[in-house]
Amino acid sequence: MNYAQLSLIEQLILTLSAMVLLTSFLLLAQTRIISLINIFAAQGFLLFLGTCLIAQSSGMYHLYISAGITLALKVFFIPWQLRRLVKRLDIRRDVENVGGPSMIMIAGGALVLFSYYVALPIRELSTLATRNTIAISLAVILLGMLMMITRRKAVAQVVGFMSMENGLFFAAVVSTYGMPMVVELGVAFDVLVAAILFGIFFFQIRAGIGSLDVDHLNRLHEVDR
Amino acid sequence: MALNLVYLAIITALGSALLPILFYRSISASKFVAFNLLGISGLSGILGGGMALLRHIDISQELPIGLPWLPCHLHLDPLSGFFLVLVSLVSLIAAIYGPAYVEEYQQGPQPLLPLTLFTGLFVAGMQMVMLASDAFSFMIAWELMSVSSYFLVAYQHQNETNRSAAFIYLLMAQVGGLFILAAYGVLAGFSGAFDFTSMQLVELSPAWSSLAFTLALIGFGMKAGIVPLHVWLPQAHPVAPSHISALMSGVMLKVAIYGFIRFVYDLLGHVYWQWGVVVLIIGSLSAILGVLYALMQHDLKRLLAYHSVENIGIIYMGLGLSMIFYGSGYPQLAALGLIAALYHCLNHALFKSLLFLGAGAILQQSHEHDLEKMGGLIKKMPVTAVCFLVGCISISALPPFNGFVSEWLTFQTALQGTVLSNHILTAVISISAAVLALTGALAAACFVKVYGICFLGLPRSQKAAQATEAAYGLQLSQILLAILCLAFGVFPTWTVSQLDTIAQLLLPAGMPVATSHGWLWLTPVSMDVASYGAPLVFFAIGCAWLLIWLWLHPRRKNTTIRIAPTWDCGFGSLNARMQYTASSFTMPIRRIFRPVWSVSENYKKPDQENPGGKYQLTVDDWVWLKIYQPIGRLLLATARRAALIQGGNIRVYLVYSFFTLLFLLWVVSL
Amino acid sequence: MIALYATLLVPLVAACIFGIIGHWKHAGTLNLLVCAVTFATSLQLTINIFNNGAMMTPGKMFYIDAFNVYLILVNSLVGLTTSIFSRPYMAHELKIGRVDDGRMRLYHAMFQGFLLTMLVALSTNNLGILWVAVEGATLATVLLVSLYRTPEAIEAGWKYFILCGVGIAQALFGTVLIYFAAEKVLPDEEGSLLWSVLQEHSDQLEPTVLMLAFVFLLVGYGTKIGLVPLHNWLPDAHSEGPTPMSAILSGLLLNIALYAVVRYKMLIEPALNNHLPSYIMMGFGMLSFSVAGILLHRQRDIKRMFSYSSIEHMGLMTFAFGLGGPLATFGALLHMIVHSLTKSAIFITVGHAAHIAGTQKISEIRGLIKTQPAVGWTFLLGTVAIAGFPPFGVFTSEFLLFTATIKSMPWLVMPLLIGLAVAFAGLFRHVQPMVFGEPPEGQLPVKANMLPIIFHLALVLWLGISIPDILANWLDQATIMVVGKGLL
Amino acid sequence: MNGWILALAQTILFLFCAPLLTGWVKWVKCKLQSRRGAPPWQPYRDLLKLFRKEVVLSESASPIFRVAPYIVFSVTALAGAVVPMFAVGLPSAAIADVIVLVGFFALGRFFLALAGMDVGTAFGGMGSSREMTISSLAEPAMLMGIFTIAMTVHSTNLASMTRYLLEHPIQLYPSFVFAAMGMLLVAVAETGRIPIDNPATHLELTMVHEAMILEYTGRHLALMEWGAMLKLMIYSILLVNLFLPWGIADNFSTLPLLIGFGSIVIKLFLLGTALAVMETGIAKMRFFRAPQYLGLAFILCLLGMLSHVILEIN
Repeated sequence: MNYAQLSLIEQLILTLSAMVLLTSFLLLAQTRIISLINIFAAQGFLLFLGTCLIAQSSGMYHLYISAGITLALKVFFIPWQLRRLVKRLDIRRDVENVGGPSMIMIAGGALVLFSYYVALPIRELSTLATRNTIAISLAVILLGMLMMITRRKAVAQVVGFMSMENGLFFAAVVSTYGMPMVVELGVAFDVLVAAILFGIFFFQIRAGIGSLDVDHLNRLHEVDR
Repeated sequence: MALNLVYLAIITALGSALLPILFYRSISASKFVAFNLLGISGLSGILGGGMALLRHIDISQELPIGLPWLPCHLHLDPLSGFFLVLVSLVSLIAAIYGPAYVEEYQQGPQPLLPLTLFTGLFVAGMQMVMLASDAFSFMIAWELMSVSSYFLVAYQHQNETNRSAAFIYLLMAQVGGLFILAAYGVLAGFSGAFDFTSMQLVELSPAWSSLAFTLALIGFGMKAGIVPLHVWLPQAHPVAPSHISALMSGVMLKVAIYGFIRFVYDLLGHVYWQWGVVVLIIGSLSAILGVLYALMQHDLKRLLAYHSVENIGIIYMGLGLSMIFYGSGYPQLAALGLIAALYHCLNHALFKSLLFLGAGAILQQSHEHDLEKMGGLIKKMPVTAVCFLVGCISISALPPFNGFVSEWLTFQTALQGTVLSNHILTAVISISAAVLALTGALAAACFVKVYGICFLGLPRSQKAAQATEAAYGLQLSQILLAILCLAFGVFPTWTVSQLDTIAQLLLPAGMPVATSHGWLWLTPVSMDVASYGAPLVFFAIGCAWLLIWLWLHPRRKNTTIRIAPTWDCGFGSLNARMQYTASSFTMPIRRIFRPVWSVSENYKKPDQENPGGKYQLTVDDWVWLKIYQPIGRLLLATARRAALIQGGNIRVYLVYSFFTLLFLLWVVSL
Repeated sequence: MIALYATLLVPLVAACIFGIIGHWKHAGTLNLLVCAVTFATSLQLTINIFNNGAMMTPGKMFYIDAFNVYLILVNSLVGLTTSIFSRPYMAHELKIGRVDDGRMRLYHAMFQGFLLTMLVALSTNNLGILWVAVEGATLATVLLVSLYRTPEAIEAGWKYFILCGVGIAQALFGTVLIYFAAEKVLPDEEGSLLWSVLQEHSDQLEPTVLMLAFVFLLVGYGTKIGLVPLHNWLPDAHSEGPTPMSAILSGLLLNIALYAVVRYKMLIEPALNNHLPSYIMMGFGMLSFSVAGILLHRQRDIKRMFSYSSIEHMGLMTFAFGLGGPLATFGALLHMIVHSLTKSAIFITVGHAAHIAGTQKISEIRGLIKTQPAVGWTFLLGTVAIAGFPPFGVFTSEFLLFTATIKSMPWLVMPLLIGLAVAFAGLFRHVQPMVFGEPPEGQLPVKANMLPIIFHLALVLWLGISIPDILANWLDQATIMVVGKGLL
Repeated sequence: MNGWILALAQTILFLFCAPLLTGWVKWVKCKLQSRRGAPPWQPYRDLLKLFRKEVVLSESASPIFRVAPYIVFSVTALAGAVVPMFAVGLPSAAIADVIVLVGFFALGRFFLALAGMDVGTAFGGMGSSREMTISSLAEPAMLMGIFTIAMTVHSTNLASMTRYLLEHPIQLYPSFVFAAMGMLLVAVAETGRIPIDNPATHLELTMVHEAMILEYTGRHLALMEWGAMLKLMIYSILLVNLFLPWGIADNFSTLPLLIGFGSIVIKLFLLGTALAVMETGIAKMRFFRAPQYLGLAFILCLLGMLSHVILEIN
């Protein structure tokens, strides 16, 4: 089952998943907030394309609906809302110098390798064409978490969280051609509410602490400082 | 019939706890209900326990409460009957003592209700421990006793010492309870079930039974107050109200002894002599250190608490000797040791309660805790003085009174050590007997100090000078206990024969010969090995005294008695400050046994505000300084280090979650 | 059937209504009435289950069996008692100006929303919906945690949101893997996420994938349970949120997360030959139990302290479920009930204590018994109960757990005992000075309704002395379901 | 029945010979220090004089002060009745064994110390404190000595102990030698003789026993003095009969009784002379050297017990 025998569409799906992994790496390295949001929107769009292709190749038409939801949520609504917040909080200008970018890149690479190692048993089991991409989706989730750990700005952490959600959606689509409809709707609804709440929190944090730097949120502790 | 009486005792004790809540409006009504019900509970407990002991009743019953597959087993046999008599006797006396004594608390900051509530629960808890015969209900009764006595210790929680004492007490009670639970767990692990009957049948390997024994020793020892685990006792007992400290010191420690005996002799079945050596050594240590620390105390009730540690040490020595003999195949001598230990439990319950009730009367009248400020109370409180004197003589183990008989029996058991094949053991036993003698003598010295400083000489403070005799309730209870102390000292034979039935219950053979020569003699091994005619001794002293008094009487008419001021060698009238104080009385012993305590004396040169110079002596407990405080510091240090994980930075928290996930994934995919 | 639908619909409708009239003067009483109705319907539901056994709704969406029926009852009972407490409490908060009308609306709406999501999580049969409900519960409480808008509250809310969000995301991936493994075996599309269907085919599922899924699920829901390496959000969320919310959070939400993990363990355990999931759960349990016990000594805030006590008890329960065997499972199920009842009662008294003293700092709360004996004594008795002293039910379940550990893992007994002692010392070290002693002058008693607390402690005392037969065979049926063989 | 009469006779004889022994010791000491000294029966005269003198009581004296002399004297007299003086099988001997005897002394000492503290003067307190300290150090040595002997004779009843030694052939037990030396030192300390306490002095710093009875006058003082003399007599008889029991009568016929009486008189006189020689030879030790002295006594008794365990039990 080497790559050559795959049909053109499957090859396209695999390249698209590789592109999604690339966007995760770009998110890791990007320092400017606005371009961060744009890359996130790009990732959402790539996901939308992938899901449509999978729906077309597997004939599971309910996937088109979830692709539509992803397009609406992850490409239009959330990035628009983030850009609006960035404008109102006027943090367009500030740049976040991420500590040791090269170290983070190496860690990202190691994570991809690790997720491939972990996803090996699943790969043998799966009969679907897209079984190799399960490791990719797990990698996107772990990279999302890594981004949340390394970023100091609250907005960047939210973007990391959202990219993790993207990874999860991608994993569901890739491994089992999407979850049952009811679950899909529930997940989408939760992500939507989470995005709205993030917006509310940005204003509360700004009002409460005066900056969106996450490291300033360390009043609650038990260490003798 | 006996079991119904005991049920009546427990129900009335619970009633005395809960009913006063209905009349919390009027203090006198609630007091009346609480103490009378407590008295009834004591009375029915004595009758029930006594009937079980005298008629060798051995009945058990199951109540439907408790876990679905482990109903609450209850079992009454002579051993629990004996200890039930102890518990109920002292609670009856406390019920008589209570009403007059608590008047002092009615004006105090704390309401009276918690006191009566938790006293009732405390007595009920102790009585239930006696009946419980499965691990679950035993633990419920045991902890009910611990928690209710915690609230009693913390009754006057407005002063700081009470609070810290109560906390340490509850902490050690909890740890002790956990050890006991572990001990029962080991037995249950092998026998599969939690009731005592099935625990008795199980055969344990030496290693497992030794583990169970050590856990039980630590668990029950922590509650009894043997040396390394005694730290809570001198802090908790002095701060409780006096009739409660009498209950706690006199009886609660005995409940721990009952638990230990029940576990070792009844449940463990085979007893190894090595255990006996450990118990003997711990007992001797507790005895000698208990009395040495008691000598150095100024606070009257704290001194009595340390003496409880000493007497528990003596009881453990008796048990240790009995276990050594049982382990090396001499059941009769083991029975003698067990009888000595049980008899000392009874005696200690009596004279320790008497002393605590006496101390309570002194505190109530003179509002003084510190010995250094008392003096000359015998002229103001004659009845309390006489009863306290009886208590002092009995605790110092002097002949006509009950303390001597049990200590004499322990000596006789130790003396039979020569019969053992292992001679090192004989040497160890005789050294422990020497330690017991030293303990007895030091106890006598300590109580001469207490009685001399407290009752005799000139009053050292204004309050002591204005003290008046205690109320009738207080006097009556003390007189009752004093008479009992004398009775059990002068007629020991009947009690020893009853205790012998318990020994025969627990051991293959009893020691009937001890009381075979009629009620006059006490002959442990045989007539010519050792014999003690207690009634004859008492009678002889009485008639010798009478003879001398009669012989001198005719001369009395022509020789007058002149009362004159004490001869002051011409310097000027003597005052109270010239007398020996408690710390000066024990100064020689402090210098001789110096390394035993951590003593810090500082003396300030005389200056204008205290012309006589200032001398300040603090004696504290090595065990507390060197074992318990380091544990506390270690715990806080680990807590400080552990708190580093809650550093406040959200990214660090995310790292924790991330690495946990990665680690588990790695583990799973191995 | 109707009872179940009623139990779910009433909070839903109430949540929407409160969104509009939440700030109304009698909103508190209405909230109480709604909770009372929910309690009544859940009681009716339990009676139905008691009469005619497990119940499956026609669309196979909801499934009530012996395992979750008594949890639903406890959930609505604690909801009711907390709403009784929350009426005077929030009225006092409104009076001293810490909340305004808008926030009151939010508070009442989210209160009902929180109860709704928990009831759905308990009763649903679809594992996806279970995830959605737990995520919904998190979202409902996030705004509640930051209700007071103080910097600390906002920080606590943010941390709670991010950490639980990440955790729950991992749980979603676990659910996806379960769904992936199920699709291999089950032909039809719809049934492969239904718990009941999966349970019948659990032995045919692929073990390696299940193990991976269990890891993600355990880390995911473990964050919600508050197991130690993942627990950091819990103390902050408890100490900053309003007390009724922290009472429900620590009383019920932690249980629901554990309920979810146990549901998955029931699926995965038969398929696997090795006992790796049990060992991992026992490891997590023991770690949380000991670290939380030690951290109790460090606390300066009264609600933080009791949140650590919750972590410790949840660790104990996870350890018990990990240990497996009928005795430990029976003990753990009983512990779930008793812990919820005692902990919510304690948080209610803590709320009143904080109002009496005007602060949550342990060092500044003094002389509670003198100021208001009712609050002081119930607070002390609650702490005695949670510390595991016998007359109360917590001791019974700890006793069962203890006997189970002796039978299967005797060498674990010592750390368990030492942990209990250290935790007890840490708890009592702080509680005793607060309760006893002279109150600072000018400390006035506060209007408090003692009914809920006394009712809870009485229940726990009754469970401590003797477990009623109905509950005993419910727990026994649940144990049979979880472990395979029962106790009675 | 004649056993009880004999026991009564022994007690009365015991009471009235005790002052003679003390008088004899004082007389020998005067002769050694080349002083004329009072005749040996001088104590009788002192006691008679005191019985007739007026009793002066301090204001702060409590009933304990007046009761103590009677208790001390009657307890010591009872101890005398129990100790076998010249005959072994007396029925009164069974009332108490050696440990009870030590208990009697402790009871006497308890009341003596209380009486000392009763009047509230500095000397009384000092005397009681020192007396109790010395006695508490002496008692373990005493018990260890008794234990050593009891291990060989398998009994603590004085009668059966002496009877055992009489029946068995004369043997040199090393444990007995050590026990004898230890018990000797203890006896000196208990009865308040020279190295520990000076019976003749009223110097504040050195007196122990005298300090306690400083406030007594008249018949109370007489009883106290007599009690002290009795105690010296009992200890000497104990030492003599436990370690050199030969000559003591074991049945109640007249000839053995006479031999017993004669042998005990000779032994006591020899012991009294030895005590007097020892007292003139040694000066009184500083009080805080008493613990070493009694420590030595305890070590000796301990060696006795160990030698018994190691050497004598085969």
